[in-house]
Amino acid sequence: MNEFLQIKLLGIFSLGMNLGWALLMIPLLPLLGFLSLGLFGKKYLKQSAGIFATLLLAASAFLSLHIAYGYFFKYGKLEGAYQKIIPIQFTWLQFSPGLSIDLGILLDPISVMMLVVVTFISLMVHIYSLAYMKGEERYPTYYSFLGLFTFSMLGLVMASNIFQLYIFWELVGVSSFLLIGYYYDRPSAVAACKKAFIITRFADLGFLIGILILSFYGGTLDFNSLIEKLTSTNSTEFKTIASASFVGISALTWALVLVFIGGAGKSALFPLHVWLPDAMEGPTPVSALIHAATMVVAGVFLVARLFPVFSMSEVALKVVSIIGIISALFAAVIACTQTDIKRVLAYSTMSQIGFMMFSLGVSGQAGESGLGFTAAMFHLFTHALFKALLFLGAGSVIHFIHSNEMKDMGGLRKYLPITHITFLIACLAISGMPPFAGFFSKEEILLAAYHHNATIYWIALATSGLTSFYMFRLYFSIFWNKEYIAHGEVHGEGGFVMMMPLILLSLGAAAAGFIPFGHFVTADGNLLESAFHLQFSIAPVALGLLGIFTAMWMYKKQNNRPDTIAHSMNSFYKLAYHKFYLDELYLFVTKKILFNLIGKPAAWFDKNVVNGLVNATGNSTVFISEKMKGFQSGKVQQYAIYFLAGVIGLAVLFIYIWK
Amino acid sequence: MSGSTIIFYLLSILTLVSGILSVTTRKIFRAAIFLLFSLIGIAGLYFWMQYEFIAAVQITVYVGGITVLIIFSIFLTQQAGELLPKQNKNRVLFALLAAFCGFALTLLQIIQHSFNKTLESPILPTMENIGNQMLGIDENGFSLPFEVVSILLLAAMIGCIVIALRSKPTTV
Amino acid sequence: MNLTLLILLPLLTAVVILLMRSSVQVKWSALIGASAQFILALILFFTFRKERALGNASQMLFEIQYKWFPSWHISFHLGVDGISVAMILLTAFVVIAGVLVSWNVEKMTKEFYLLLILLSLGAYGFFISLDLFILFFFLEIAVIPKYLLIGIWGSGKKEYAANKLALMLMGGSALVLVGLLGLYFGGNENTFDLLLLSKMKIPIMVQKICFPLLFVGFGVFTALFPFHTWVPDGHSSAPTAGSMFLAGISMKLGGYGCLRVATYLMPEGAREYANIIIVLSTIAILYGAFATMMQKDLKYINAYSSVSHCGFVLLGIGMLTKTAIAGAVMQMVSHGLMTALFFAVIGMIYERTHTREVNEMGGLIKVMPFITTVLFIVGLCSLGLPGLSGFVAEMTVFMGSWQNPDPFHRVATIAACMSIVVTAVYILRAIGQTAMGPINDRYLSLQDAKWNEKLAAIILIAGIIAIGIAPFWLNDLVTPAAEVIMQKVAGK
Amino acid sequence: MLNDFLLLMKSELVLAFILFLLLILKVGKEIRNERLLALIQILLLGNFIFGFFFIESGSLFGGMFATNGLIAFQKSIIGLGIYLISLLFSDWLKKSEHLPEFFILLLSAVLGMFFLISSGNLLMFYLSLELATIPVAAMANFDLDKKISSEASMKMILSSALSSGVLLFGISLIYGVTGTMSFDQIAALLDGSSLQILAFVFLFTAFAFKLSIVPFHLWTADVYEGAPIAVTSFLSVISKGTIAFILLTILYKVFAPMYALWYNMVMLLSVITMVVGNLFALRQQNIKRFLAFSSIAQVGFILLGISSYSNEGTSSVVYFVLIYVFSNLAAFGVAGAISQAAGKERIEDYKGLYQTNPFISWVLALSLFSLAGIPPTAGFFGKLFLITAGASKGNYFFIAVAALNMIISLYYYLRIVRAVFMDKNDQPIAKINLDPSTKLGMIICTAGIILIGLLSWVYDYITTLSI
Amino acid sequence: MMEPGLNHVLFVSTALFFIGIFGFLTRRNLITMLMSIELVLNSVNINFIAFNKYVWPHKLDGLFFSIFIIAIAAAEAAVAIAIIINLYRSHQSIDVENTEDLKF
Repeated sequence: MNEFLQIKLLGIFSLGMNLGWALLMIPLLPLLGFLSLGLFGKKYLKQSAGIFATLLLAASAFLSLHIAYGYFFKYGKLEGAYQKIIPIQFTWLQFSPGLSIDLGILLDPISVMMLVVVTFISLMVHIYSLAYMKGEERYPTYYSFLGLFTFSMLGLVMASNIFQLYIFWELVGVSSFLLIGYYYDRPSAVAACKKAFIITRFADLGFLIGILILSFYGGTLDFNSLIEKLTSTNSTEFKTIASASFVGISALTWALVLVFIGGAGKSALFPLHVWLPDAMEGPTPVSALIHAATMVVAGVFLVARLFPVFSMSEVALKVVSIIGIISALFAAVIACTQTDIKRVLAYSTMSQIGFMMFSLGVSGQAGESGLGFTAAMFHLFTHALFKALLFLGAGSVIHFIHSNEMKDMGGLRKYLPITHITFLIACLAISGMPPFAGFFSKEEILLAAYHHNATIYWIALATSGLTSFYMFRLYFSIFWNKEYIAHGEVHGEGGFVMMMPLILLSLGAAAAGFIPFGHFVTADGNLLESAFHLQFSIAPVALGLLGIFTAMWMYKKQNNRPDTIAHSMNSFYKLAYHKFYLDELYLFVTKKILFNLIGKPAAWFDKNVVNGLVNATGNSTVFISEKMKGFQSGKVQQYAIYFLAGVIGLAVLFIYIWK
Repeated sequence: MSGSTIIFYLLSILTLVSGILSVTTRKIFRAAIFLLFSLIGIAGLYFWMQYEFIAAVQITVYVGGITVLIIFSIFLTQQAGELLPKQNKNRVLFALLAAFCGFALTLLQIIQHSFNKTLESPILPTMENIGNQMLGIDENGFSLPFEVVSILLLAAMIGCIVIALRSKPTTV
Repeated sequence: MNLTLLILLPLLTAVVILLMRSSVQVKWSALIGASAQFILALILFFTFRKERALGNASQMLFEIQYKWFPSWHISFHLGVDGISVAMILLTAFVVIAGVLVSWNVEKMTKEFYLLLILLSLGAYGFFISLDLFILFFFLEIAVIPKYLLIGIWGSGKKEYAANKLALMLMGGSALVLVGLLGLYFGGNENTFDLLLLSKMKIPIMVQKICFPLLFVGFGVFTALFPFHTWVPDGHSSAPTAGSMFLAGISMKLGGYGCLRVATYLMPEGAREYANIIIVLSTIAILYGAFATMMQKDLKYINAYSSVSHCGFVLLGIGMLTKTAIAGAVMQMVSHGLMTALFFAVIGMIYERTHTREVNEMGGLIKVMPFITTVLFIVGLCSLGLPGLSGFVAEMTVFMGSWQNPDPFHRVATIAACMSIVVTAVYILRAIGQTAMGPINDRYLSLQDAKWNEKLAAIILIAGIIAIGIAPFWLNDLVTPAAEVIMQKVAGK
Repeated sequence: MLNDFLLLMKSELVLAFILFLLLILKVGKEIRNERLLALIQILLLGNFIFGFFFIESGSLFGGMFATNGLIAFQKSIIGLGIYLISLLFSDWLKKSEHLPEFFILLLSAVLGMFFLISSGNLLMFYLSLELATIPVAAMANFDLDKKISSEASMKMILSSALSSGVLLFGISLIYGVTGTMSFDQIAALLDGSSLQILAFVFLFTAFAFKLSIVPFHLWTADVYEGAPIAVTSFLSVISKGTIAFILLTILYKVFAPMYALWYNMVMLLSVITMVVGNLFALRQQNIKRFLAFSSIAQVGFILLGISSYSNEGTSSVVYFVLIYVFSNLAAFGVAGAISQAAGKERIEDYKGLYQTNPFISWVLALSLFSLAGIPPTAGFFGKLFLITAGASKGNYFFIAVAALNMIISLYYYLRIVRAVFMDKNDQPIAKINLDPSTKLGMIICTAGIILIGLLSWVYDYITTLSI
Repeated sequence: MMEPGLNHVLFVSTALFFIGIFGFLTRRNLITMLMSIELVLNSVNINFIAFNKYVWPHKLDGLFFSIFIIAIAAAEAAVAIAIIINLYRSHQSIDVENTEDLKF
């Protein structure tokens, strides 16, 4: 306790000094970027901020690749199963013996995978932004925020302690807030960033209470021991948490559901998703990084991280899967009607995360039944690639056209050839077309769902059809449809700097599916050989193609088919177009209930009742004193009468009454 | 009923009745005269109790001094023959109440209390005894109070002179 | 380390200020004095750590005892434990920042700084005294400077606010006084000595009477619901440094008193009334937060949020677990730094825009990036962002509160947790309307922070971040002391 | 015997010497007021300093006169008080037509007070009480041109005559019951019969009247307002202090057997006095009247201390009076200086005073803080010790009332502070040129206000005396 | 009728005392108020003499007390009359109801 820093360098030496430092550098380099740019960027690094940050991140990305390579191929495995390694950990805040927030690094397949994803996507976004954000007034600020975000996200994925995860979870939230509100002078951006923060904050409340419950019963905040204690059915901790119940539901379920609420908030799952579309107010590369590839999957990551515990509670898993599938379908429907391209992408993100979630929900813990877990992680991985690509592509389009609205676009394939190709690859990938990455991951998800729950499977199937429809609706609307009429001078596609990330990501989106994911990431760390059934893929692929062709039919050429169709299902279309009025509902809740029914009365009560009482005390004292002044009448004889009354009164009192 | 009893009652009645009249009459001179009678009655009581010295002092100081002072001041401040202003009813009522309650209470306590008479031999209030003690400084001497009173009288005199012999006319 | 230095130094500073002629001299001597305090506090902190590391396990370190009114069994008894050291550090931070922030007070500069230094004197004395009499003495010393600061240099309905503050605080200390007398006569020996009293078995009846008196009395200082109404008016009318001292130091006197005097000396009483405390503080937390939501004046926002945040302090104390109490202390430190910074920023903004209405501002990032950055940091700290002190403190309180397994405590904890959402709402609202959004043309020519303001902000931010990033030092400081208190409460 | 006489009565003798010196000077050649005042100031300072030498205890005149260390200290306090009065109000005194007479009356009153606290006998008690009252009543009329001055004087002499009538009746009853006047003997002979209670009530009432305990206080404010400010301060500080001292003796020594009775009475009256005094002070506009009511409230606190019936009670009361001398005289000194220079006595006239007169503003503020009992001023210690002494009997309800009264009192004290420091005024009272001796007086008061509390040996000294 | 003793005398003195008080309370003229005070003081004197005579004849304390009271009464009356005369000069009246400038 007397040491300032109590670093337990567990195993650092056994793994070689380099690993520990490398690991530490991965998050610290972006942090360094954040600090140096935040403090001195304005003065000293006005021009070179981007390069500086990018270089830092490149180093970080390289290190994480190095770590990933080492973990997966060199030292991660022990007796055929990937181990959870904690090379660094120190006590950050000791609550009581055994209960402490430790900061540390936990290496296991999912965290290593996330390391790679986060650093890679972030690097891409950094590079892309070099061109995209050039000339912005707050260029260094932008990069410093990116650095902060990357740092927090890395901290989140490497967390070894549930509270550490919570800490970085919040940091991620705030950096997202900062980045969404980057264009601070736009009221809509300000509103969006506040909304995003508050809604995720609300969800975090659940997460926090969940942590409290878990920590109370588990007696620890450390992931490994928590999982260990709460998964062995004969440990006392498990017995108490499973037997303790509130409103008929066990404490374990409560805790997990609450934790899941936190995840749902950050991952924009129904009904906490309303912040995500608005979050598109941020710069587009930010959307690619945060609201597509990394932060929004934090919820998925959280559930995956605690998956062994989740698997102890069927109810909790059920909740996860139901919310997941609802979100998937719900978002897909809305996505078909939106006209802002970034919003479409946002809803598609939500839908895809729904996929991952229900995939986790239908998963089991060990062996074959753990397919859902692997699939979710796989989809997370591939989704990060192609969704980032989509957003960056959209960014390229927006960069060109200075608008987000579909109606301003059309026929851009000639002007933006590289963007066009890469965007198409991404669309195919997300639609699950073989052999692109999305195909493999989505196939696995559907398979897992199929084995587990038919309803979910069918809804998922339909949703994947819808996915390809709206994605290609987007694609055709941007690149085909009407001819683009340039106003004034037309500048071409962004330069090489902007295109390179697109190309790199499209390569990934095209090829990542062939990674044997089950070899690396599984629920129990053991190898999972996913059986691949060709006949199973027929239905989804066919549905996907159907979606593509429908979209082509409707949007390839400018025509009135979309309008007619929209007209024909008028009310439903309207409902979907208005995002099922959820925003309005939230607005109602906050404005009418929170502000008018609680806030206002509280303020009124304070001003009038509490304060009024205090003032009344003072005033009544003055009042009494005013009323009493008659005693001091100025008449000596009156005084004398009081005097005598006093004498007689005292005498009577003490002779007869108060003896 | 002995003569001394009769004398006592007569003196008491004189004292009390003229006392009452002194505080109720609306003619200020009469009030002063009644006060005089009452004081004389009290002096009579002292005689009756055989405290001749104090009776003499009473007559000298009160009857001869204070009353005269009062009458002079009445001359200075009062137009002759003017009736004293009436007091308001409430005040009279409350005063009567207070005085009566006080009287009843005090008298009750006095009557209920049995005074234990001392058993030591009495010292007679003769001139000799009084004179010795007045200037004595031992256990039963009263020279210190005597000095104090003299300072008080001196101070009172100076005070009276300063206040009463004001030269300038009133402004405020 | 001689603790009397902590009292003598401000005294010396005050004398020097009195002797100075020009306002520049006054300012510099105040600054030098405040810096000396700051250094002294740091020295105290490090020597304290060193002593502890060397294994000095006595409850109070650096004890000294001078005779003072021996016939009343009063002694000038000083000593510190971890909690006191934490509070002293807080005071030193706030004092130096307050002195810096008020650099351009031109009206009666000498008096202004004199009062500031006197206030700090009261606070230091309060935190280091181990005798309840001198504790009370220093508690009251701190009241009148506040009154004058608000009344003379304040704004708005300052006289009303100053009066209200002085009277309510005096009311609180009157209750404290009665409670202290109860302790004095209630134990088996007439003494005001804290350590002696703590070893005594104070009769249950006395505890039952004196605990609420003391707790409410000190609670008034800490904005215990419903005795918090001085907070909004007082804070909003006070000059910048006044608000900083008021919220940063003065409100902590109450929390410290609740803990050190009420709870520590009367554990049975504390257990008896714990539930009431919890209910009241939970109400304060939520109610303060909701009331903040409706405020439009920046100072009112911070004032009401202080009600809410100080609720955590009392909640932590009421929860009666070691962690919760440690959390309460951390929350005191954290809130002290944070709210002082917040008021400093509000002062800076007000000085430039001449308004505190959030509706009239907007887009200030553009012209004053430094100030708005500080505003962001302080806002985020207030809503409990990890990496800043607020998070650490609140989480410790929650963790500690949660250790009580019964539904009552659970519900209270959850209700208190809910405030983090409401806090986010009002903080973001305030920040959004002030710093973000389109800028008003008339603000375009405003200047960013000057050196003194920057320095003040940086000092406070350093404190906030030091706790936020590395809470273990504070925890190491506070927890053993909290454990001592808890052992007494638990009846060991 | 003569030695004893000289040593034991030395304070009285010195005072009498000064008194006669003044008389002779008055009779002799006309001396300019300034010179005379300077002489008087020096003499009074000498008197005060001399009070600390040759302190012995013993009794004279068959127990009529008794003295000891504590009594000597009490006399020193009084001596200090009159010295301060002679300094603080020198402006007014210099302009007075009757300066020597004023001091003759003042000193004879002080002599009365000395005898009063030294009295060991009801007769001496009564006589010196009158000696301490009648000259003051005459002094109250010393603003001869003012209507209110004579009104005040009239009210004072008539009310005090009535109260001494009641007192005398009480004394006569006690004499009738016990057959003795001597304090020592009375105590042994009291048994608490109802006639004794009645007698005690009569007797106590006189104290209540002089100390202005509610409901016997009504004369106080009128007299204070009307009398010249020097007399007011004398009445409010020195006269009250003296009565408190002798009350201690009477209650603790003479009526010790009836402790249970007078404890209740004192407590009850203490609370009523505090509350009523505070409530009236709340709405006063005239500073003298305001201070009158505030002093009534202070008396409530003194009663609280007295009620403890212990050495702590004695020492805390004496200590409080000492502090009260400094605090209240400082306040009166400022009020007097302003009244003399600007002719203003209303609180609202004090607005903005700080801008023009920072020194006296601080003196006033400090004295008010001390009266309100705010640390680090001495008043804090004084009040706190009184309350602590009062609490020693465990009557917390009364203590709580007392503590809450401190808040009300703070409110009205702050009202003046607020007027002086905060309120704006277009025409504040112009810069006042203080007489050097006035300034000296204020500095002494300020020093006393700050130091008496912090230097704990003052209190310890009193404690050692009061055993 | 009984043989008069202590209680009889005390009755007289008490009655006189309260007669004086009554006068003090009801008389509006300042001089008559002063006269009432004299009655009060005299009643006390009777008390002292009576107690001295009937209960404690072994010393002359009561007697001396009365003597001093008489002296004081004289001094008091003198000062009071001086004050009253001064008041009369400034107020042109010695009606107590006219002297109430100082109040509240």
